[in-house]
Order: sequence, then C-alpha cells, then structure tokens
Amino acid sequence: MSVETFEAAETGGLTSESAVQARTPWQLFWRRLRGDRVALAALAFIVLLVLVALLQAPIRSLLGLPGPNVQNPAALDVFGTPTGPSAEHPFGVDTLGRDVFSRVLAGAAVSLQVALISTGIAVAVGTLLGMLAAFYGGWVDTTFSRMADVLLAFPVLLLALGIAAACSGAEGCAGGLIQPGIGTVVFTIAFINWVFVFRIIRGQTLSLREKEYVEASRSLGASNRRIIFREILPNLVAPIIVYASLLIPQNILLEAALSFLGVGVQPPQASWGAMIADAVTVFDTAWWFMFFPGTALLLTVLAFNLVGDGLQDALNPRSDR
Amino acid sequence: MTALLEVEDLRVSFRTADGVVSAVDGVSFSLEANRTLGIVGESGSGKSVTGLTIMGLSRGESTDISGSVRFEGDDLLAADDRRLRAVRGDDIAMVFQDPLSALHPFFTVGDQLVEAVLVHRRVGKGEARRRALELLGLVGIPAAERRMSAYPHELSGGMRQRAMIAMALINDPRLLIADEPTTALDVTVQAQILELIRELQAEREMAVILITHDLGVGGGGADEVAGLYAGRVVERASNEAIFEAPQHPYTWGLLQSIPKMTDERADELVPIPGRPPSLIAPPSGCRFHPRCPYARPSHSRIDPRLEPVGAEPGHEVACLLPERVRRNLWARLRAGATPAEARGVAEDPVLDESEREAAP
Amino acid sequence: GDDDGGSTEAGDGGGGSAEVGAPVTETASDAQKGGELTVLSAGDVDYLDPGKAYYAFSFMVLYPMHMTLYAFEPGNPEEAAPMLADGDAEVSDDGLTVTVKIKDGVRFSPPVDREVTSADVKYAIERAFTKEVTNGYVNSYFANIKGVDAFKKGDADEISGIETPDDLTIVFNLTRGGPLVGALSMPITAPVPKEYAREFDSKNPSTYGENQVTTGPYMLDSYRPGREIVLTRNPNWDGELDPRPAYLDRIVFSEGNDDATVASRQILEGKGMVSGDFPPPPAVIKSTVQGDTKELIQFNPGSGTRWVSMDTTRPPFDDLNVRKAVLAGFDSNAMRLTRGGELIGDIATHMLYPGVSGFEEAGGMEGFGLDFLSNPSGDEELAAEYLRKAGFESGKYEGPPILMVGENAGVDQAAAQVAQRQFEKLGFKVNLRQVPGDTMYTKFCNVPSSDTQVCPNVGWIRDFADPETVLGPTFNGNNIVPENNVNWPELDDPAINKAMDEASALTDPDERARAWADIDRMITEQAPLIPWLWDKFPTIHSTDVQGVNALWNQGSYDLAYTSLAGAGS
Amino acid sequence: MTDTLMSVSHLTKHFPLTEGVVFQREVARVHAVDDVSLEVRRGETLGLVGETGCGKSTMARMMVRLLDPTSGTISYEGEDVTAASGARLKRLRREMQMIFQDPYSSLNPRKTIGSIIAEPFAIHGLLGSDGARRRRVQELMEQVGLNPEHYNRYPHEFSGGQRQRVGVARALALAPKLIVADEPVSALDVSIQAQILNLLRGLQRELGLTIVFIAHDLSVVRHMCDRVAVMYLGNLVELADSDTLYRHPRHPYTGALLSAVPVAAARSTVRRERQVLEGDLPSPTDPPPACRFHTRCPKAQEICRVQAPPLTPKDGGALAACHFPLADEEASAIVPTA
Amino acid sequence: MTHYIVRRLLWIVVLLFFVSTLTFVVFYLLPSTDPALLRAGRSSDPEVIEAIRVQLGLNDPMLVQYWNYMKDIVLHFDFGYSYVNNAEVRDLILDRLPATISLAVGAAVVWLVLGIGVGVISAVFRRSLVDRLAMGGALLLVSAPVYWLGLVALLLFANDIGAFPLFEGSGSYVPLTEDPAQWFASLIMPWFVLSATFAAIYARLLRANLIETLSEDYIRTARAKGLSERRVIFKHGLRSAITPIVTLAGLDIGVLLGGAILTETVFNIPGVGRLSYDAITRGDLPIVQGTVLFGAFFIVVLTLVVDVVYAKLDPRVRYR
Ligand SMILES: Nc1ncnc2c1ncn2[C@@H]1O[C@H](COP(=O)(O)OP(=O)(O)OP(=O)(O)O)[C@@H](O)[C@H]1O
Ligand SMILES: Nc1ncnc2c1ncn2[C@@H]1O[C@H](COP(=O)(O)OP(=O)(O)OP(=O)(O)O)[C@@H](O)[C@H]1O
Ligand SMILES: [Mg+2]
Ligand SMILES: [Mg+2]
Repeated sequence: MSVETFEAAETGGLTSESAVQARTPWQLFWRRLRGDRVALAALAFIVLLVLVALLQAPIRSLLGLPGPNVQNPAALDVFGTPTGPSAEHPFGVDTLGRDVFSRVLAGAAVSLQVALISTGIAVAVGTLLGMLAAFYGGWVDTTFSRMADVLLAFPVLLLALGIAAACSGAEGCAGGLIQPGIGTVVFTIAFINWVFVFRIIRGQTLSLREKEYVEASRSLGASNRRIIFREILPNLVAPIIVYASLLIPQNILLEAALSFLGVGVQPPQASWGAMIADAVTVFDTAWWFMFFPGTALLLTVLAFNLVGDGLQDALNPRSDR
Repeated sequence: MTALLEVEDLRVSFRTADGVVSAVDGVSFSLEANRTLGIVGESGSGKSVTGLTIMGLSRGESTDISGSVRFEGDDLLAADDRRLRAVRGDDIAMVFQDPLSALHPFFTVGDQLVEAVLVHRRVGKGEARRRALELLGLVGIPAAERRMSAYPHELSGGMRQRAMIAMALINDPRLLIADEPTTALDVTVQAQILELIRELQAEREMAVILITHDLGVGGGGADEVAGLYAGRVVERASNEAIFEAPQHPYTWGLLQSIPKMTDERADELVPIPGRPPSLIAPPSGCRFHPRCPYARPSHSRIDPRLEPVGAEPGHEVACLLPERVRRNLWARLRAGATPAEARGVAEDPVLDESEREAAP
Repeated sequence: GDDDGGSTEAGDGGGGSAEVGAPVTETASDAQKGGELTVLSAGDVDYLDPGKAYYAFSFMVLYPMHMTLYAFEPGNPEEAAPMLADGDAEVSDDGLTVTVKIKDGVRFSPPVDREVTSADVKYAIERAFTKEVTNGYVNSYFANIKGVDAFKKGDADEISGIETPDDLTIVFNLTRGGPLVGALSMPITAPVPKEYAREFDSKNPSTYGENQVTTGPYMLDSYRPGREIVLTRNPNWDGELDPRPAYLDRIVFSEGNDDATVASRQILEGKGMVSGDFPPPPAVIKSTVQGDTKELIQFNPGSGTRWVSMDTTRPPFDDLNVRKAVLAGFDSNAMRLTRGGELIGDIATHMLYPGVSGFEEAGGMEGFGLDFLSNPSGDEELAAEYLRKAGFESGKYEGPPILMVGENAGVDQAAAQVAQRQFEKLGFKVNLRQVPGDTMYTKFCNVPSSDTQVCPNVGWIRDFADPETVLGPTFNGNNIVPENNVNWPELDDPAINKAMDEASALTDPDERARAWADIDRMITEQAPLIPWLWDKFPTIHSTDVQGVNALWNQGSYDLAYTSLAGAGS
Repeated sequence: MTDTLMSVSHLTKHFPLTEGVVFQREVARVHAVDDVSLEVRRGETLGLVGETGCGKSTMARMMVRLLDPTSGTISYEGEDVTAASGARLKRLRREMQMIFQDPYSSLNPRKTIGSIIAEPFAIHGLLGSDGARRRRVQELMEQVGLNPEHYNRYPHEFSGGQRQRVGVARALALAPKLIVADEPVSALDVSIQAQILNLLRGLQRELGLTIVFIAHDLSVVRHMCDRVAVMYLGNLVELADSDTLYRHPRHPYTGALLSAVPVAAARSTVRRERQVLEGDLPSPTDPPPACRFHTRCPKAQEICRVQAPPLTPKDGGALAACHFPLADEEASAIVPTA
Repeated sequence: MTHYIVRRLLWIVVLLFFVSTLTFVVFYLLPSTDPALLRAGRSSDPEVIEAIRVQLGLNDPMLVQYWNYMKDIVLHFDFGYSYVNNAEVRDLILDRLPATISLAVGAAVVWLVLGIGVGVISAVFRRSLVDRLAMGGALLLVSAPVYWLGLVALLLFANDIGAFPLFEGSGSYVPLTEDPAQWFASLIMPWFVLSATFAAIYARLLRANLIETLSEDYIRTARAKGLSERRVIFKHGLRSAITPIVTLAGLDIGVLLGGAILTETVFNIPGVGRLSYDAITRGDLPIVQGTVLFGAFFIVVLTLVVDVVYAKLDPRVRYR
C-alpha cells in the first residue's frame, strides 16, 4: 500500500462526491425543475394547450361545433346581439354568430404560434447581434448599441402599432416580404423584442468575453468565430432560455394587445385580443364573449410565467422563492 | 483565571436542498482575555461558521445549532435576539474577510462608524463622530476627517480593512473575531493589518480569534492554534507546539505543503492528497482517514476524540495513531523523509498493538 | 354625399312598420326656453366652415348657427322652406334664371354686426369654388352657373352668373338646367361677409371656420378639435325673422366618445344629452327597446342606403352573371344584424331609398321584382345558377382571390366580415384588408385605379330632396374621376348616362321622379352593387330632452327645435 | 542556438481610460507596464512578482500575444512576435502556452474536460481522427494526474486542484516550449497548491519546458524559480537569480516584500524586525515621477524624485533599479532569508 | 456633472432626431389617408386636388418632405398639421397631456405604494402564507392583460353597469381644473387598473432584491454591529434594494407619459395615448409622428433623470 493509497486518496474524494452530483449541468437543472411542482403543472397546462391547438379540428367535430369562422345569424337574436352559452355553443357566440369556443381554440393556436415564432426570431437576432457587439466592441458595438438606444427610446406600443399598421396595408411591407396578418404581427413583435435580448446578451457577453477560458482559447489560436460560437454561445444558452421563457408570455400579451387595438391578427382569423376588442361593445350584456378569451389569455400567460419562474430558479441556484 | 469565552461541543448544521451540511461538528475551545486563538484549516472546514455562530449570526430557519457558547459565563446560544444584539458590536466584534462587500456601499464610512456607536452608547451625534474620528486615526487612516465622508469604494483595500477594524473596535469590545482579515490583501498590506491588530490587542487587553487558512498568518499572530478539519478540531496547541511538535497528520500536511522561503530550495513539497470531504456525507471514523497516508483500515470505523498529548499542557489531538508513532513519524518527516518513506514506521509492530488497543 | 354627408328627407313610404322609436318631428307644446344641451359624438366635424362642411354631423353643428337660403323643417323633409330667403325661388320658364329675395334686417353676429346683403350670399358661394375652401358638392350642383369656369381658372374675380341687382336680391344665371334650386338649402348658401372673411380666406386652408360669424340663433363660442365645440346664443339673432324656436341657451358638442356603448349609456342614464354622429350599438338598442325607455330612442327612416360595391370594370365582376349571382346569394339579413336587426332599416330592393322622390315610382318597398334581389337571406341555388351561367360549372366561383377593402372599426368592421363570408359562401377567396375609414376611401375605394374589387362599407345619402342627388354622382359614367370617385362600381353604361343627362334637365318634379325611377330600374338590373339596407339611423336622448329629429340629415337632432324639460325654472 | 528563448525590450503597455456618451475619448491612461526589458532563458523558470496591479498579468498576456504592446518588442527565438499575425501568429501560438489563475473561470463550464483538452488539436487541425485525439487527451490527463476515465465529465465535477490540472494538460497539448503561468496556484488552498507546484516542476524536468511563473507569494516563487524579476507599478525594479535575490535583495521594495511574508514557524524561532511599508500603492494612472517607489521608500532622497534609476548590476550580482540599494546588513535585519 | 448632463442632453437631441427619422420611415410606409384628398374634402376636381398636393408639398421627394418637417419642429416647435382633425398637432397633444399626466402620475403613486409595501412584507415574511398569497396574486396580475382587467373592473365596479357600483364617474374623465372631485372619481379605477401590473412587477422585484440584499455581506456586518432587525431591513436592506426600483419607476413613468394607450382606450380617457392610437387607426400621419416624438422625448428625458438620480443614490456610479 504505497503509491496506490496515494492515488486512491486522490481520486477517492471525487468518486464519492460525484455520486451525489449529477453528470451534466442540464441534469442538475432537470433535477431542480422536477422538484418545482407548480412549474410542472404549468408546463403540463402548456403542453395540453399546444395539443388542443393542434387538434382543434378533431376536438370541434367531436363536440359537433362549427368552425371558428362560421357565421350563424340564426344564433343571434333579432337585434343582432349574441346569445350565451348553450348546449350547441358551450361558450356562446359572438356578435357575428360565430362559436366562441371554436374561436378560443383557434386563438390558442394563433397566440402560441405568434409568441413562439416571434420570440424565437427576436432571441436569435438579439443574441447574434449582442454577441457581435460585445465581442468586437468598437464601431460594431457603437452601431448596434445606438440602434438599440433609438429603438428603446420609442414608446413600444406605438412603435408596434406603427409597424403593424404600416405592414397591414394591402401590399404588406418590406417590399411585400411581410404580409398582413400573422406575418406582420410576428415581424412587429420580433422587431421590438430583439433589442431587449440584445442588451442582455451584450451584457453577458461582455463579462463572458473577459473569462479566462476565452483568453485560453484565444491563446491557443482560436478564431473569433470559434470563440463566439464554441466558447461564448454555449454559456449563453441558460440565460437565453430563461429570458425567452419570460419573453414568451409578454409576447402573448403583446400580440393580444395589438389585436385588441386592431392592428394585429387580421379578421376573420381568431385572436384572443381581437375577441376581447369585439366584446367591448357588448361586454356588459354578453359577458361570455369577453370572459372566455380573457380567461384563456390569462391562464396561458400565467402558465408561461410560472414555467419561466421555474426555469429561472432551476438555472440559477442562488434564487430562492 | 476564568475564560472569557468558552465554546463547548458546538455543532452547526444547515439543511439544504442537497442534504444536511454539518459545517461545525463538535467544536470546543476556550479563550482568555488578551490572548489570541488562531483557527486554521482548509477551505470549507467550518472556520467562518464557527466565528459567526459565536456572535449568533448563523441563526436562521434552516440552521440547527447546539452546544454552548459562554461569554463571561453567559450562554449566548441560549440568549434571545435582544441580548445578542446588546453583545454584538459591543462586547464582541467581528472583522470580515472582504471589506468591500462587508461595508455598505451606499453609506459613508463615517456614517457607518457613527451608527455603530449610536446603537450601543447613549451619546449625541457629535460625540459619536468624535469617537469615529479618533478610531480612524487610531487604525492609521491618514486625513481621517476627509475619509469620514468617503464611500467604501473610494478607499483602497488596506484602508477599507482599517475602517472595518475601526468599526469593530469602536465600542471597545473584549473579544475581536477576525475572519481572514488579510486574505484579500497584498503581502505588504497584510503585514500592516496584522501588525495593527497585534498592537491594538496589546493596548486593550482584548481577546482575538484569528481565523485563517494560512498557518503562516495564524502562527505568527496567535498564542494558541486550533486546526479545523471537516467541522472538527483535530489539534489544539500553543504557537510553539504547533510548529515544533505537531501531532496530527493533517497539521503535518498543512505545514509541509507550504514552500519555505527560509530553506534551501526543496525538491518536492509534500501536499495533502485528495480534497476536502463532503460535509453532507462525511467519511466515517476518522474524517481525515481517506487522505491520511498513515491510516489503517480500522480508522474508517473508529472516531477519534480530542485527547491531551502527553505531558504538554494545552496540547490536544484527535488522532488514532499512538503518540509514540506520531512523534516518530514527525521526526522523520522533519528530517526530510517523504510520507512514503516515513511510513516505514507504520510497519512497526507496535502499531499493530495500537490497532488492537483501539479496537472496541 | 356618402353616408356621412348630405341632407335628406323622409318619405311617407318610409318603413312605418316599427311602432317603437318613431322619430319626433315636432316640438312638444310645453317646450321651455333655456338650458344647456350636450351632444355626444365619436368624431369631429369634417370642417367647421359652412363652405366646406359635408358631413351629416357637421350639418348638425352648422344649421343652428346659420340661416341658409332655404332649409328643411323637421316635419317636412320633402320640401325646403325659405329661411334667409323671403319666399320661394323664382325660376324662369327655360329654367335658366333663378331669382331669390332675401329677408330684410337679418344681422351677422358680433363682431361684424351689420345687416346681411345678397352680396354676402354671392361671396359665400364664390368662395366655395376657391382652393382655399374646396367644397365637396359645389361642382355637382352649382357648376352650371355662368362664369364659374372663368372664376375657377382665375380669369375673373367674381362669378359673372351670380348677380346682385340690389341688397336683397340675388339672381343665378345658368348655362343649362339642373338641380340648383334644391341645392339652395345647402350650407354654402349661408351668407359670409366678404370684408371680414377675406383675411381668413387668404390663408390656405382658410381659417374662416374657427372665426365664422353667424346669422342663426347660435354662434361659435369655442372649438377644440376632436374634443369640444361650444355654441352660445347669437345676440344679434331676431326670432321674428327665423322660423326656428331655438330653446336652448348653450349647446356643447362633446367629441371623442369612441365607445358607443359607454356614450349611449351616458345619454340614456344622464341628463341633457343627445347622440351626435353614432348609432347606439345593437345591445343598447335591444335593452332600450325592450325596457321601459322606448321613448328615448328614435329610428329615423330615410337615413340613406348602404351598399357593397363591386368593380364592374375588372374580372370577375365585369360579368353581369357573376354580379347577379353575388346579389342572389347575399344574405342581407346577416348584414343588417351587425347594425341591430330589422329595427334599424329595411332590406333594400333597389337604389332609390324611402323618402327620396321617385322611390314609389321605382316600385316602393318591393322594387322591380328582380329574382336576384328577391330573397333577403340569400338564395344559394339561384346564385349557383347564375354562376353556372357565368361559366362556373360547379356552381361555385373558382377564379383567383378577390381583394376586398373595408373599414377597421365598429359596426362597419363587422359588416365587412359578414360580407367576406357571403362571398366565400359562393366560392370566392377573399383577401379582406381592413383599414381606417378615410384610408379606405382616399386610397382604395375612391380610386378607380386601385386593385380593390369589393368595397363592403360604402353607402349614400341624398343631399337634398331630389333623386338625382342619389343616383347621379354614384352611377353616372361621366362622373368617374381618378380620385375621390364615388361611382364605386365604375358603372359606365351609355344608355344610363344618356338617360341621366336628360332627366337632369327636367324641371317638373313629377316628371323628374318618373324619369329617375326608370333610371333606377336600369341601374338595378345591372346589379352593379349589393344594396342591402335602407337605413333608419337610430338616435337617442336623455329623459329630460325633447329631441326633434331632422329627418333630412340622417335623422340627427335638429338642435334649433330641441328643448330641455325643466330648463326654465 | 542561443541561451535566450524570448527577449523583451522596452515593453510598454498603456490602457486608455475613456469616457463619452456616444464617442469615446481618452481621459487618462493606466501605465500598466512601462519600459520593461528582460530575457527568458531556455529551460529556466523565471519568476515575476509584485503587488496587485503592478503589471504582471499584462506582461504575461503580451508575451503570449493576447495583448498588443503599446511599444517595445518581444522576440521569440530571434523572431519578432509583436509583428506576427495570421498563419505566423498561429504557428507561434503552438510554441507558447498560458496557464491561468482562476481554475473556475479558465475552463468553459459547458464543455467536457475531454473537449477542453482537445481544443488545441481542433483549432490547429491536428490528430484528425476522434480516436487519435481521444487517446492523446487521455495520455495528457494521465500525465497531469487525472483519471483518464473522467474524459467526459464537466469542470464543475472537479475540485480546484483538479481543474488546474486540466488547465495544465491543455497548455501541454501542443507541446509548447514556453509556458507562461499567471498565478497558477494563488486561488488554491495551500494543501492543493503544493500538488500543482509539484506537478509543474515535474513536468518541467521531464519535458524541458521554459516557464514564466507569475505569483505574488514570494515563498512559492522561491520554491519554483531559477531567476526572479520584481515589478513595482509597471516597472521592473530588480532582477536576479533566485538565491541571490532572497539572500541579497538590493532594491528596498524587494526588501520590504520579503520582510512582509508571514513565516510558518513558531514565533520564538523567527528573529527579525518586520519592515512594514507605509502608505498605499499609488494610482497607476498617475504614477509618481522618476523612481516610482520613492513615495513609500524608507531610503528615498531628493534624487529619487527627479531621476529614474536605471536597472544596473549591484553588489552581489542582482540587477536593481535603485539609487540607494540595500546593503547586506540592512537586508538581513529585515529579511528572514538573508 | 454639468458637463455630463450637457453631453447627455446633446445625445438626447441626436436620439430624438433618429427617432423622428425612423418614425418618418416607418410611417411613411403606412397606407395612410391622402392628406390632399382629405383637404379637398369631397371635391373631386382633379385640378384642385393637384393644386393642394403641390401646396402641401406632397409631390416633393420624401427627403424634402422630411427636411421640411424637421425644420418646422426645430425652428417653430411645429409638429405639423392634422388634416383629419383640422388642427395643429402640437395643440392637440398639449390639449391631451393633462389627462395623460393625471393618469400616469396617479397610477405611479398607487403602484409604488402597493408594490413597495407588498414587496417588503413578502421579503421579510418570506415563505409565509402572506408571502405566498401576495406573490401568487402578483403573478396573476402580471399575467392579466390590462384592458381585460379594465373591462372586468368596469363590469364589477363602474357606477353605471357595475355589479358593485363603487366608483362614480368612471369612463367620463373631467379635467382637474374643472371639477377636482369628479376628476378624482373618474380616475380612481383607471389608476388601480393601470397600476395593477406595475405594482405586481415592483412587488416581485423588490422582494427578490431585498432577499438578495439581505444575504449580502454588509447586512451581516450591520447585524454584527448589533442593529435591530428592523433597522437592518429598513435602513440597510431597503436602501440598496430600492435603488433599482427607483430607476425602473422613472423609466415606466416616462413611457406612460407618452400615453397609456390601452388604459386610456378602455376607460375612455382623452389622453395622448388615445390620440396617437386614434391617429394610427385613422392613418393620421402628422399626429402619429408628433405623439411618437413626444413619447420618445419623455422616455429619453426620464432616462437621463433616472441616471442622474441613480448616481445620487448609488455613490459607486460615476458619470462617464
Ligand atoms: N448558510 C449556509 N448554508 C449552507 N451551507 C453553509 C452555509 N454557510 C456555510 N455553509 C457550508 O459550511 C461549510 C463550512 O463553511 P465555512 O464558511 O465555515 O468554511 P471556512 O472554513 O470559513 O472556509 P473558507 O476558508 O472558504 O472561508 C462549507 O461547506 C459551506 O459550504
Ligand atoms: N484591459 C484593461 N483596461 C484598463 N486597465 C487595465 C486593463 N488590464 C489591466 N489594467 C490595469 O493595468 C494595471 C496592471 O494590471 P495587471 O493585471 O497586469 O496587474 P497584476 O500585476 O497582474 O495584478 P494582480 O496581482 O491583481 O493580478 C492595473 O492597474 C489594472 O487595473
Ligand atoms: Mg470562511
Ligand atoms: Mg494578474
């Protein structure tokens, strides 16, 4: 027992402890998330929502409901005001005699689609530009940062309204590239959001850039490209996920707000925000028209917020709820 | 002489998501006025927690504390918050490792000093200010008047630590706990600060607990040294004994892994192998046994107690090796033998005898 | 003008079926003087200048302030009575000279204070031809005055065809016959003092509107665009010279009440308020009619007609069979429900609407009995038949998508969506773009060169009691202009154009009615657009208001006749 | 072949401090390194010591071309490094490697140990096949005392000492001639520190490495280095063989540094007077004129304020930049090693 | 410091210039109303329309139009003329401003009081029932769209249609100068609705900040001095934790001064947000540009104010 003892002692501590620790940072993260029952419930709700949005047609036919855009004047009374929940229309109908339940389902698809895609684009663009700005500094940074300053100086909703309105014209905008409707809303939200991502990623990259492992990589002769994508980016994944998870509910709300103000998703396509807007004229007499889309919106945003909180806690061991 | 501070069987554990961390696990020591106790140990061995617990600062929902901390005969662990607050900053004061984070960034140094006076003394603002100025002068801050209105970040590291010490001493405490007061500082500044503490202590007959991971710092300044390993005291000895006749393999390791400037260039240092143990599931038996080159299989079963060493007064060690073997080993190591070489002693049949003795 | 502008009457034929909410056209006998009335409106006036204004709401604001030559009294939308004029206009036998006398002693409000002369009327009409003023109807009804072209070109300082032989006489010399006499009830005939107005008219655009002087019972107190217009009594007004009672002391137009539900509720539950430019939404109509406050709502027949227009110059709507198919399959009932159901109007069966002379001659409520207009809820089989005739074997339209441009707010937005659905039912793929109202007109529907094929939110209301004001601007091929075009279907049928030219020159009212009824038939047979509603624009007022409806002006309240109960005490 | 591997002459690095809302303008400059000349001999360990902020890391980073000097030159085997770029720079980078101070931040937490050590091969396109790379990486791991089976683990699963071994393995991967180690042990506990020091010395012997070893702990430097350079506020103040420097320090600053080192020995056995330096380190943005140490120097005189002393040989063999170098008696009064 | 502010002010000017440029570009794309046709009224005389075009400069290249627009703003503080509204944009905005300021400032008071109060209580009684309820409620409010909340509030509490008619005069804003009591009555519900989300965000943020601050070393120092727990939390803890809140409040108020579009819409408050929203839906370009510039102005100015205040609050921050 000479050298062996030494070696065993050297590695012994490690093996005994690695039994306690998980293998990868992700496993660690999963373990923490698994303990967060509220977040898991919220996640389950979101999964359910996605399924419902995807399977809306079969669900409708199962319940024998009309499509979201089918107008049924017969479901209105002689004054043209909508009728409330009934066996035929579980959530009642809207002012055009369309089934509110079907439209709430269709609205879920729109909300999720818009929020996920626009957040994805914003995060991709913001991350890329943020990394480049922080990494290269100098005029690259000055250009993007000042651009961000200008955008941040805008009243957000006004800018959104403006872009959305500008792109809702018959021709669309950016030379017809962005067509009115969902495309426009996605573009608008992404355009507004990338700045926030940019600022966060830039800040993070500025500090990551100073990390010794970046220096180490550089001293080994790594190219800038390699450093950005192999060394820095993987370390941004966690903050990106957290931030994206917080952006998604905000963007669901933003889409709804734009649609509420009439520049979002174009009729007749269903959107929760637009439904609430349509309900404004009858909100005191046809409570169901406002209540169901509003509740769907509230629950969805809440679920995303809960998941976001959960992710944040799981990725940041210091946080403490 | 009765001890100013008596700590007995202090145990502190934290309930965390990963399990219960027993940070301090049965620490006892006592300290008299005008004496300095050095607490040394590797990172995570429970030094800070010990210091904080004495002041009641580690209390919390998920903390379990047992044992006793008697200050002038009064058990602080049993004291209520009110009593504790009266002691803190008045009878017992503490200096922390990183003065930049330990000083409030939004208040001036002066305000923070004055506040410390006002909590415990019924004096006016002006009187408190005078006292603060006096202390800043005492700890060697030049242009104290001007520094009073400076914010912590405007001072250099050394100045900050001096301000921190001034704050601790402002109510003439009888016990000063200094938790790694110089770790964040350069050698030259470190020397200044240690010198300062020493001078002030002599002036005020204050007891000092000097927490450090550097035996050099601890040794130079302390009358008595306690070596902490995984929340336990493994050896307690006078300044003289800890360097000249240490009894615990852990202490040997600490001593031998430091390159010595005074020696000729040695070929090899003798590190302690492995790394500090987990405090959630600490090793069984002697906690040091996985890293101990002289451990016997039985050491993983038997938990050593802190026992007096031979005739030396105040020297205690918690080691399962027989004293004779320990002395033998240290003599060889000191003469330049590597642990492997020294381990020849382990083949000594006497050792096996001890093995039998120790077995239950 | 279109459904926001113009003047009107209400024919006796106007759907009297509804018992609830018949319009009040006479002042209550116990009406008291005094008090302040608040008119809630969503929008603002288009212009405050009597020379420019062309919205119904603007007329509502302007008439109490001004004495036009002639004006409609609430009870009689058929015939305008003299107001500033002293008796009926004298028309020469050839119809080319029109002479009007004006009353003696009518005075302008401060700061002008002097008496009105015929020159002031002349100036009022002249300025409407200038680019600083730019009036919307002057070219339709006054362009046949001699010397107008020279004046417009700047070759003449005055219009030579308007003569003022003395201070109280004004003579119009015309180049050809036309509806001038009827048009003398339009606001541009309200006198404008040249010496005072010139300063404001020299600015471009003219600022006379905010600084106008008046001859009616009220004058402008203050104007905050989009927020508020306040009228107070005109101290120089002489009740002896003006037939109107003018009970109120002060009239406040409170604007920007975009939420019709909220505004309606405020009126119905508040005091001293009437509705201005918005109809109460269906839910409010329902609760009012069903509750015990029926008397607070009026449905005003003859408030215009609503159309879904199709561009007859480009495919697929250049094919008469396709157009007929669309009309046949269209569910006008569903459209009507967006505005409140049957109370708010009758389903249209032809172009002239109840209350316009010629309506009865054109078949009245039944119309011409055309098969494709016979089923108000749409007849999909008939539609399929016409589509097959147009070459779509399946009975469904199969061509490329069509572009529909509608309004983006309120009931019009809903109507556009219903219209979209109706087209889709027949197999059309519809790209519906919903844009602001002004944009819809100025960029799309009023621009023949735009790609817009269907405009679901257009409509028309007569300017005065003459069928030409309904059919002339909107279906005469000669009236198609590159911008601000209101012949939305771009119908350009030589036979119709010719018939219109002839009918226009007629002076005998009965002859005119018959001639224009014939034209109505010719147009309706062409199915250029879907007439889906003859509007009975609803108005509401507070319990203490005795509102009197001016049926000629989209049924809006005639404020010079309206009074407040208990105001006197 | 000369004795000198790298020579540094008149090396200077100033960092501009800028301000500005949009466009930045310089308001001050940090004199991080000022006119330093020295050479690194083949096979030696050159120590670089000094207080925080004296420019040690800046020197190190310039040596491996992580920073471009403001002025001065660095030549490596006679070739000017300062001008190198592109392929030449990439080739040079294979010759010299760096080991970093912080074992936590010097390893990318998102990568496995294996891929961290293999990174040099990936960057330089060496050992094409995965298998070959893996074998080599495991050899390296073995060489630095890591269990090769831990190839796929992440840094957070390792202790500070083990991580530092990973850093060493990465530095060794390309078989460099020069290794610049910037405070490789100062973040470690003493017990672990000794493991790494032993490793470095073993490797140097085995591979014939040249090491520039930066530390602020003078006992560690003494243990590791053949020659030692002492820096103060961006200046090189003393340069000598290790033994010479510790026995016969000539610069008062060196004396003060050595005097301040706490010694792990019983109080009764240490007999010396500690010389505690007065005052704080001056700001590097506005360093004192002439001899930068004069504000804190116990021996300073008028000339020190006006004339910068050159780096010249002094009694006993050390090169020191001082007008009034310490005599042996002065040194032995305050320095435990003298 | 003065130096710094002057430089920041210059940057603000530049920023506003870029904002106006971007607005011009974005809104130039709008299929807006044709001002010439609007001016022409219902007149369809092509010559008149053309004359108006020339006169309004609509036939000029975009750059020239832009130049003229900027010139008027800079030289005459003239934001153009709205042909839809027939009024000076500047006057329209100034006319609407009091309503918006009433709404924003009142709401800010409400949300700061609520947010800070709840945040502190939650942080101090961390993990208690109160904390859990407060944070659950906060998350719910953060998730609720403000306009929906407004409608629900109206349904519940409005004096005319509400189930519990608590608040007089909701939906009928009256200027403060006209009738203070009615002004207050008409704003109380909008204040609460508008501040709901903010209060929730602030409470969450303050709680997190305070908890984090309370684990700082300097809090341990404060305790080691023997300070009472109350003093530790309120003096030492809150002092640091509240600083970012102040920053945030400044920025949020800045944004709201540019118009709280959704709340103004739901409660029928004639503010700037409403004006700009109407302008957008009507394609009234001059008003849109004017309101955007106004909004941006408030944002950048409050950003500056916040930065200056922040530097006062946090001595570590230096002006650069
Ligand atoms: N509040 C706490 N909750 C959980 N674990 C804690 C807490 N405070 C300390 N610990 C754990 O207790 C053990 C002892 O910590 P302590 O700070 O006393 O070590 P130390 O000897 O002071 O080390 P160092 O030299 O690094 O300061 C460590 O493992 C630490 O992680
Ligand atoms: N990128 C930089 N920008 C501005 N100043 C810098 C930069 N890097 C270093 N400095 C400054 O240059 C001086 C020298 O720094 P350097 O890191 O070389 O010191 P060091 O001797 O390595 O100190 P330490 O012992 O703390 O590592 C310091 O004052 C430092 O603040
Ligand atoms: Mg500690
Ligand atoms: Mg360094």
